[in-house]
Amino acid sequence: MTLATSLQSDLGRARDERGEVVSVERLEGGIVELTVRVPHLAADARPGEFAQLRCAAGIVPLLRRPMSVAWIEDDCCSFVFEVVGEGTARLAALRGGDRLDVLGPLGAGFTLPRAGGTLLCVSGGLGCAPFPLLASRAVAAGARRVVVLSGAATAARLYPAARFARGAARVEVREATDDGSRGHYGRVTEMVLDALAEAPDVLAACGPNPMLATLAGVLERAADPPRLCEASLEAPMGCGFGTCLGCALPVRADGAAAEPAWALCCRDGPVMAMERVDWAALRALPPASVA
Amino acid sequence: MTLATSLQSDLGRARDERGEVVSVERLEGGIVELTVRVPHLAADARPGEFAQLRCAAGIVPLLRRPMSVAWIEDDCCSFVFEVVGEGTARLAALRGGDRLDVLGPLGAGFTLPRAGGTLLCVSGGLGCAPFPLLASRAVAAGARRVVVLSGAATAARLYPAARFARGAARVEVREATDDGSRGHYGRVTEMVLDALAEAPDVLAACGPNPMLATLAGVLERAADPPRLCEASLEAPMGCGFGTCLGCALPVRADGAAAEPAWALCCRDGPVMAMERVDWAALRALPPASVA
Amino acid sequence: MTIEATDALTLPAGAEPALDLRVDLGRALVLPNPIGVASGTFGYGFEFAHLIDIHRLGCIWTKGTTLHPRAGNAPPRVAETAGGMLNSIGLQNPGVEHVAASYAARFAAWRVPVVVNVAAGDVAEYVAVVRRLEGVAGVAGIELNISCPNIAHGLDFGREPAAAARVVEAVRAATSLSLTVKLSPNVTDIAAVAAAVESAGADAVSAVNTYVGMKVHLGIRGPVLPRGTGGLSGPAIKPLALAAVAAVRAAVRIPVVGVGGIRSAEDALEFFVAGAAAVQVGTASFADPGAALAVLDGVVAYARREGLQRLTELRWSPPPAGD
Amino acid sequence: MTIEATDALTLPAGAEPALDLRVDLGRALVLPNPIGVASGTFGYGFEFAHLIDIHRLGCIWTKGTTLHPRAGNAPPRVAETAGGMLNSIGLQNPGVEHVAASYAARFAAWRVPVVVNVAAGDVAEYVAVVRRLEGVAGVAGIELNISCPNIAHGLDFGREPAAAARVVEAVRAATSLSLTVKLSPNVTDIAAVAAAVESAGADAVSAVNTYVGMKVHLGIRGPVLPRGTGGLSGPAIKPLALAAVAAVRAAVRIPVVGVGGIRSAEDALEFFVAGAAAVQVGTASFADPGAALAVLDGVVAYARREGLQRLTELRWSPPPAGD
Ligand SMILES: Cc1cc2nc3c(=O)[nH]c(=O)nc-3n(C[C@H](O)[C@H](O)[C@H](O)COP(=O)(O)OP(=O)(O)OC[C@H]3O[C@@H](n4cnc5c(N)ncnc54)[C@H](O)[C@@H]3O)c2cc1C
Ligand SMILES: Cc1cc2nc3c(=O)[nH]c(=O)nc-3n(C[C@H](O)[C@H](O)[C@H](O)COP(=O)(O)OP(=O)(O)OC[C@H]3O[C@@H](n4cnc5c(N)ncnc54)[C@H](O)[C@@H]3O)c2cc1C
Ligand SMILES: Cc1cc2nc3c(=O)[nH]c(=O)nc-3n(C[C@H](O)[C@H](O)[C@H](O)COP(=O)(O)O)c2cc1C
Ligand SMILES: Cc1cc2nc3c(=O)[nH]c(=O)nc-3n(C[C@H](O)[C@H](O)[C@H](O)COP(=O)(O)O)c2cc1C
Ligand code: FES
Ligand code: FES
Repeated sequence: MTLATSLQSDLGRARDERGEVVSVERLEGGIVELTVRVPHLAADARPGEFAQLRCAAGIVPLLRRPMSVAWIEDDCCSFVFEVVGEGTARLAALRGGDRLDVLGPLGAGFTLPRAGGTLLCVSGGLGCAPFPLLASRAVAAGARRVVVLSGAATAARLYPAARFARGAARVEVREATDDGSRGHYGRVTEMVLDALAEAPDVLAACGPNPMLATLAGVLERAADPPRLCEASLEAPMGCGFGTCLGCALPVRADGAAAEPAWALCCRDGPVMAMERVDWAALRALPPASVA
Repeated sequence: MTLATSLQSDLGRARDERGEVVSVERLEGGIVELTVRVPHLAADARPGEFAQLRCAAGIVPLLRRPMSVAWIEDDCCSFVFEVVGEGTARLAALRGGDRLDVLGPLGAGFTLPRAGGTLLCVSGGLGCAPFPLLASRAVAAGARRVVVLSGAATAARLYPAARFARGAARVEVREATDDGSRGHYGRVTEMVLDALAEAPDVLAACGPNPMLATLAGVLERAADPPRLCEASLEAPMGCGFGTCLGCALPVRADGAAAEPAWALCCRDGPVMAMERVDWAALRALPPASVA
Repeated sequence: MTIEATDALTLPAGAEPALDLRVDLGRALVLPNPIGVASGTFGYGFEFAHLIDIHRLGCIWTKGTTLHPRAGNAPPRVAETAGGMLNSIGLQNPGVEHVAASYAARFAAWRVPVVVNVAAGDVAEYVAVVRRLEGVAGVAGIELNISCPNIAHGLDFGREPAAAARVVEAVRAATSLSLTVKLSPNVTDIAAVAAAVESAGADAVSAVNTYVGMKVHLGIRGPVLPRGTGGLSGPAIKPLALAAVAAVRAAVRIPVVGVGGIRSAEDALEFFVAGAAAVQVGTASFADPGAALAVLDGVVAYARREGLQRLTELRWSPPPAGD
Repeated sequence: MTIEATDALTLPAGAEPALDLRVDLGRALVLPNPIGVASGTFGYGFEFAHLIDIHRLGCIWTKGTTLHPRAGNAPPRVAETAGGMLNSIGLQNPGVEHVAASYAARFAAWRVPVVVNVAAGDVAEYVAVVRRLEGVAGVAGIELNISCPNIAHGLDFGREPAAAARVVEAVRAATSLSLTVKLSPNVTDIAAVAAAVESAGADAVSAVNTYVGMKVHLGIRGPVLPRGTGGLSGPAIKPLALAAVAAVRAAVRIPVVGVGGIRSAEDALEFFVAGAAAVQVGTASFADPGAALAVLDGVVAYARREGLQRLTELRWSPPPAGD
């Protein structure tokens, strides 16, 4: 049995900040980009880390909602999401000047490629969220090339390619849609093998857990996978900072332990080495595992 | 024992209407006047009747909030209130164009004076709400004179005198404040005896239950009280239309019954003949009886 | 009393197998559809008859009715809480004589079954009320309230399986009508009470009545409700009611009527998953008089979309117990 | 362990009589103030130590701690409901050995008392855990969790007065520390359980643990939580917890620690009115890590405004029972 409880949380950097909403942009396909003035988070957040957003002062919703930091500019952070329930509906209804409590940065983020290295990002749906920041930081850290594979159900729901790069050079976006309305006709994971042929040093993935599980299968079958493959995972969260123990995800047990092993998405993740995740167990979880 | 349960409710006129907010006016002293396009209610409501306003689609607040119909103009009704809790806060936050579910008209309203008669209105605080409509309808029905005694804690919280008359002739407003900042220095009920000297035919009162109980005492001691004295009472409401039996108010038992007798505020009231109310029992209720 | 499913709810012949919404509550009481309204939240139907089309409802469960008229408790009687409300009405009602002699004839003219909810302080009183309702046209069945928290001794029968069985046996012997027993959730083991009343002859159980709760008023440094506590209803209790329905469902074979916090079709469908055969919409009707009809429409639309023939297909089968 | 009220909470000499916030939980455990944090919602304090000034808290009640480490239940483990949340953590914890050998030394360095919440499957295990904590510096007291709904047999002891008394007697004999027993609200008569554990030697009781609840997922036509049910906490249960505290208060003389849905100073004050001697802030800390401190500040401000010397002055005395 592996116990996720440890004392090594990096909460030293987290702070609960009262932010000020700067803008709420509505993109095509229902995607929303919310920009908030949060100097502390803007100064401290790294790609793949997330924040807990308090969608309402009242009791609906009761808990905060986790959102990846999608972009940082000056003292503002942006979050990218779509309305799927009460919490995201409230976030989308915010207006410039409104206050928003933002707790972060939280969790473990992505590893940047070495200078001169290459990064392959695999994005499914709203899994796009962490990649603008990751791409720009990777380029800033000297990455030779960043390729983003971006998939969605249909063209309208693709995150706009230009928003991945946001002006950074050396960022290339390749698209896929389930209905073939733009780019590759099929799942984004089907484009991975080709991209691996370009021998990226680091692979970073984000999307629904089932998509990530599929990706893990592709990587297992790949002849020469990247030396580092990381994925940002999701779990329903009570607190977001390692206390409620609510966000368990199945990980491979050390050794031959018969008991299940769990990691905490909010502390050991959300970004985890893909080899650490027990993908079979993750697949077996009900879809409700993210409700 | 008197049972309030009867089949004689006048719900035939009530309808649940999806209104459209026309304006939300903020007066001095925190008073809010909310105007909603509700053709059915505007056509049917009589002075002293109320409507149940659905302050939110969600669960906070869970129940509707009762508001007297304060004014009718064309197909719009106005409500006058101040923010005392979640429900009124939500109503005050509405904006022109918002939708608002309005169920009404509900309850029993005020009796109009005969043509040529005179009406004395006694208003305490937000008890002003039903009087603009009552005054105008009384004048329209041929009342010779309408006197409004209007009291509040301090000048800023007095309902503006001009809003009682709204242009109608023959409406006179006399004010009182607890702190003497305007008009009579003291309670509005202290002005009643003088006004009774003018021999009004009908007295109509609205205000906090304790103020009404005080008024009842004044009237008992009066030499020659008006032939008809009515008051609009308050009780916390579950439904507003006579079903939940939640809005009981103590009334005088018929005969010598030892058991308590209750009337339903939403059906037998909110406007009741003052002689029917058991004022001693009403006074004995905790202030929480309106929470 | 049998009421056929209305045409609107049956697919044209030749199309897919029709959706059958009927719910058999025993002794010839068949509800035309599974969406009804909860006792105490719909009176005897007369007020709502002005506001909505009551004939589309699956059932009206009336206000708790006692042997003698009751004036009810001192106010305040209701208080709002987070996502819920407390009530302490104290069973204000005109008494069974008035219901049988005057109201029932009006029920008989309606196309919706009316089940009279019956409350009492002791076994003899329960029996007397039920006897008076026997053979009265317009009374489609009995719901035995052994669980009202707002009168003295109101909870006693519902709190203990043996006591519950005793009253149900006596009532069973006194009525030929369909008999549903309304369970109290304020117990250690609601499934045990359900099993006991099933053995005692109940045709169905309904779960749940309200939860004992308190609201405190800081100004008076005491409870808002004069009796201290009241019964909590509304969305706040929905998760508790769902757990209770699932537990009861696993313990009995008779139909379970689910109630607690339902305000949308989705809520109702969740109760069907948990094992309910029918549901009652309660507190939600106060804020939205049309709530039960909206629930019905939503449930039918869902069932059509999913190609269901009976709503029981939604039912979840719990895996065998274990750690 | 005695901790003095901080200066900030005491009026200057010569002013009105000082406000005394201390709460005596027996056996020399005196909380500096009555606002603490609930078991399972604050871990062992280490995460929150980064986020807030934990030294201002009245008490930290730790996560439920068992004899052996536990990995916890399969996910999902949490689900939101109307004004509440369900959890089914399954007592994930590192085991008492790790707590005693490693965490306790860190507790000892804090200026806030840390009471270890203890859970077990049988009496021997309870005794073994408590024994291991005896005499360990940094452990200020024991809170006995006889009411966890999320493990097999987790509720058994809390559901029956005699069973509860049995485990408390055994634990009492094994510890000299202040012993608080955390009561389950999922019972017919919580006051009877409270009275039984008082007789068995408890120094205090805390009420309440979570309510058994279920959330249904329509997509999978089954419960969201793999075990079917979980424990409901949050504002939705506040009225139920207040009623439970008032009932327990009337049945015992030992202090009652109130818990359930507290998110504001007003909520906490309501529990003092209902009879609590201290309170725990639980779920609210998830959405607002500073919730407990804000509650403390608000309670102190209120007490000052009202000229209280002790919060027990707020306590409501129920009138003698009757109809
Ligand atoms: C670490 C982390 C980072 C995240 N970053 C982002 C992001 O940058 N952009 C973004 O759009 N979303 C992100 N999510 C998911 C996001 O938190 C959920 O979509 C959000 O909590 C839903 O809240 P709601 O109240 O709107 O919906 P709810 O009412 O809570 O749920 C509505 C439906 O949404 C789905 N849902 C609920 N929670 C989740 C979840 N955690 N993941 C996926 N689906 C869910 C369920 O199917 C549910 O039925 C992140 C999640 C985690 C754990
Ligand atoms: C028939 C009727 C007609 C009414 N008409 C008007 C009107 O025209 N204008 C107006 O301002 N108010 C009116 N009221 C009172 C109004 O309904 C309440 O102020 C409102 O329900 C408070 O809702 P809330 O959610 O804002 O406050 P809540 O959160 O419910 O309560 C906040 C505080 O307000 C007080 N309060 C709550 N309910 C009432 C109540 N029914 N009466 C008095 N105080 C209360 C309590 O002290 C409580 O602590 C009327 C009440 C009734 C019964
Ligand atoms: C105001 C009110 C009065 C009630 N009266 C009764 C009653 O007389 N008999 C009864 O069995 N249940 C009564 N109930 C309980 C409801 O029938 C129902 O079981 C409970 O409210 C839970 O459902 P809900 O959350 O949908 O309201 C009453 C509930 C309310 C809110
Ligand atoms: C995620 C979570 C974990 C909990 N774990 C424990 C526990 O280990 N031991 C315990 O006695 N209570 C536990 N509880 C119950 C709380 O201590 C508290 O009794 C309950 O949540 C009600 O308070 P609240 O509404 O303020 O959260 C837990 C509650 C939650 C939400
Ligand atoms: S969300 Fe609470 S521990 Fe991860
Ligand atoms: S408010 Fe429901 S009966 Fe009057």
